[in-house]
Amino acid sequence: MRRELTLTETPIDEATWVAGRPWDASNGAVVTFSGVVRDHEPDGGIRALEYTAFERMARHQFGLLFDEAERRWPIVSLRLVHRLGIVAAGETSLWIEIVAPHRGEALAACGWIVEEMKRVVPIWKRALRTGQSGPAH
Amino acid sequence: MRRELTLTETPIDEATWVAGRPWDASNGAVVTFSGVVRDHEPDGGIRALEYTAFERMARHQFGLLFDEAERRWPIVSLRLVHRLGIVAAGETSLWIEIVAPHRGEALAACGWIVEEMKRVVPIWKRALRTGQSGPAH
Amino acid sequence: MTVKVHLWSYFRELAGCAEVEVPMPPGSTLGQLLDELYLRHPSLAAMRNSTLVAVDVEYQGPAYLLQEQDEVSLFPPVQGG
Amino acid sequence: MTVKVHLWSYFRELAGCAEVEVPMPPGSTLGQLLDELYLRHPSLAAMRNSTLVAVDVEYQGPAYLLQEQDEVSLFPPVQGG
Repeated sequence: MRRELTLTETPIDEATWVAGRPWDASNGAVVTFSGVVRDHEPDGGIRALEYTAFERMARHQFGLLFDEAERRWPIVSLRLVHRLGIVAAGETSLWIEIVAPHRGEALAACGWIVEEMKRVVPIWKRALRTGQSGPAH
Repeated sequence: MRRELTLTETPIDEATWVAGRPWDASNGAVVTFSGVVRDHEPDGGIRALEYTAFERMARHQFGLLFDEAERRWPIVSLRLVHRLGIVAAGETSLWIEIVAPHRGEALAACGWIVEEMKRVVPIWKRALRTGQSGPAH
Repeated sequence: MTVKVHLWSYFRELAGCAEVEVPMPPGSTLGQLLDELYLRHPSLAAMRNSTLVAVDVEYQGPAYLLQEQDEVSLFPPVQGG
Repeated sequence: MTVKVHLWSYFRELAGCAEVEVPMPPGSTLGQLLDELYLRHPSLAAMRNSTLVAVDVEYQGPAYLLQEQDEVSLFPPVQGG
């Protein structure tokens, strides 16, 4: 399985990532997931989220997840990009692309990666609320 | 729900479609699926697939599926592009993008649309095999 | 009445034509039309169990009562994507 | 031995620091380290049930036997994505 993990403070330009897809014509399905910062949560307006990470452990835990995903599904390529630092509402904080022979595998692996990531990868966010200059939990 | 259906003989440039996403910052999840023509099937090499459609009925049946998807999930935007005519191995024959508040909804809707499409939308394909100049089933 | 039947995909090659006109008595059902069609085109009868049938752009079952001007479509299982 | 404990996310604000050094007898477990740490930082003890604990970059449970040079990390539930 080809794998690529990017943790970055730079905005994620999805079209550029898509255009750079490592292609292999033997494979039939590509699923992408983009998590975008919402401009509101149940408890109020959001102007941005600030993401912090224990980066060395985050990379290691992503690596373990990728290993397990590879054991579970015949994935050909897995690329994951996570923003760190301040991400404005409307911007993409997470982008995942999975290439696999068939769509069922790619969809299942994509959902599983996001779910597990939210359980074990040490990244945290705090909301920067509208009408507020400082951060809040 | 915003909806857009495109049946086209022109190659699908995914990066262009992604760049043209109708954005609404209140929404948190975008899932895309690309079906790519494989260069082989269990019974041999493939150089292209030729897609034909009963186009008027295909548009109507896609419309019914979109209606039903909208009833089942809080989808904000659904864009679907299907190639017709000859699609070379390695090219995208189907591209779907679903924007929804949360990833579970977007992933579920995406899988459902492809599955139902393969059951009711009158589009057919025939393989153009490697080392063969004419079409074959 | 005369019912126009459109064939799609490789059903055109099986039948040797893309469109067939079948005269039917008023009040006939879609099932009766298919019986008549299969008598005329036995090559299509062989595919009967995997054939999808639509009137205009909607799927219909054999009990559907045919109307004047209805256009019927017959095709093999769909395979988009 | 002295065990270095790193705090992450808002645990730094709760404790008022990013890193704590805790002297422990050789042969201590991770659970014993946490007991000692919570005595010194009661604000962290309040979060005990939702605290994740790692040694270096691996999650570990309270029975883990601490080694010289181990660096421990404590943090609240993760929230990436």
